[in-house]
Amino acid sequence: MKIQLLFFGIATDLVGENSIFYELNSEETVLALKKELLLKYPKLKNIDEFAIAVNEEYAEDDLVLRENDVVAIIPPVSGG
Amino acid sequence: MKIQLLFFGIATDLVGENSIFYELNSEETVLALKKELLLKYPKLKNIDEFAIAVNEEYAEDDLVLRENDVVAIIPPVSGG
Amino acid sequence: MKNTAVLITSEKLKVQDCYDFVQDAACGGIALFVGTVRNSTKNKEVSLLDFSSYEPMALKEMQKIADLALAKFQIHKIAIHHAVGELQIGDIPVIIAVSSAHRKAAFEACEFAIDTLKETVPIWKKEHFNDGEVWVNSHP
Amino acid sequence: MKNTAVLITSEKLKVQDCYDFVQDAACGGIALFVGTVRNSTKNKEVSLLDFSSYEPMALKEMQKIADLALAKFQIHKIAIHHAVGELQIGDIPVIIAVSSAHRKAAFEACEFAIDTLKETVPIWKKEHFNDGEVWVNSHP
Repeated sequence: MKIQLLFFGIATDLVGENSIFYELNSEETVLALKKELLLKYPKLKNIDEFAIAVNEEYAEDDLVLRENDVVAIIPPVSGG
Repeated sequence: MKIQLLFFGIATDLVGENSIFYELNSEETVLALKKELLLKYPKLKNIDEFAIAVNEEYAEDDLVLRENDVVAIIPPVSGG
Repeated sequence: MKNTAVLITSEKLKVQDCYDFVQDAACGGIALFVGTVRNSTKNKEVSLLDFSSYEPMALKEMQKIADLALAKFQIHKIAIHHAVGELQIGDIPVIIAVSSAHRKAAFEACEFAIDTLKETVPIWKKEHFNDGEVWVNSHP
Repeated sequence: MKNTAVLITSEKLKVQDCYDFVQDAACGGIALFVGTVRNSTKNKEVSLLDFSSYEPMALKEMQKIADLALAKFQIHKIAIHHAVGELQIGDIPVIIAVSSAHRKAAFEACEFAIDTLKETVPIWKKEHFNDGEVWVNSHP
């Protein structure tokens, strides 16, 4: 199943992408995806930590991803 | 000895004056003056309370007044 | 460089004037408080307010507040402007603006300044209603 | 009547716009916080800042803050404006304005809104120096 991944802030620079489509083997949790991403893009370890938003809402680690979800990698925010 | 009395806010309305020269028999304290004023202008009792400023500074009750002091009757302030 | 501005005026107060005074390349934030004339008080409709002051003493007391705010809080600059004369609903009797490197100090100083102004500065407000008028705070 | 305004824009933010939105005949006070770009951070000279956002989500998070402020505090209206793109020293990345009948609630809501915005709203700031650039908060 396919999801869309969005990268912001420092994550864009580290991964070199703004937005990609990404294939998951099965329905999996946010936590599982985070681990996959750190393997696929080891430079993400250079960020202090990052959150995940699914369809424009912050997601807990145990949320299960669905086909066509829009999943954003949210480095520490620094607005204001 | 002579002092100047200034009235502000509701005190102006109650006394009917903005500014008068006032004769003291001798050097006296702010507290003594307050008592005198309440006798001379009984309507001042209609104010919740009032402070006294001498030469543009708030004065304690035990301050002794001097010739030519400018003494202001300060009803409760309500700026802002 | 002067880092306090106190003003009593019968002209309309301008938020931008206070902002421009406190703004500074070294500051990261500006907190402002703008008082505005409400259309009612204790459920009674207000038609206008009339502010009067003991101006030289009021300016001294406002300057004390500004100086004390600079001493107490880590702030850059502070402006305290107060209007006198007749004000209509929505008009601005008072503006406090404070700049600082970090926002917490600006908020604290701004709130300290308006709280203290309302306690110590010799300015008086008469509220006008359709059926009369009253000096605020003055009655038992 | 709409009592919240949230905005993300690449135009210059205007304090007056936020003031005008929250001003109301029933309110006695307006608290504002205006963020400004400082000329230095950790003793290093800043040349400019570049703000980017995940705009649809950032607007949702800003709306949540506005709604929560209305629920938590006795306020009338709240405006939260944030700029994106390149900002120079002295430019305004963020403005929060809150009106209320009584000032305490306006101060509390204003401080709550800026504190929460800095924690939750997906906006990122890159600081540019003469010798490089850094994403703020992002490094261990």
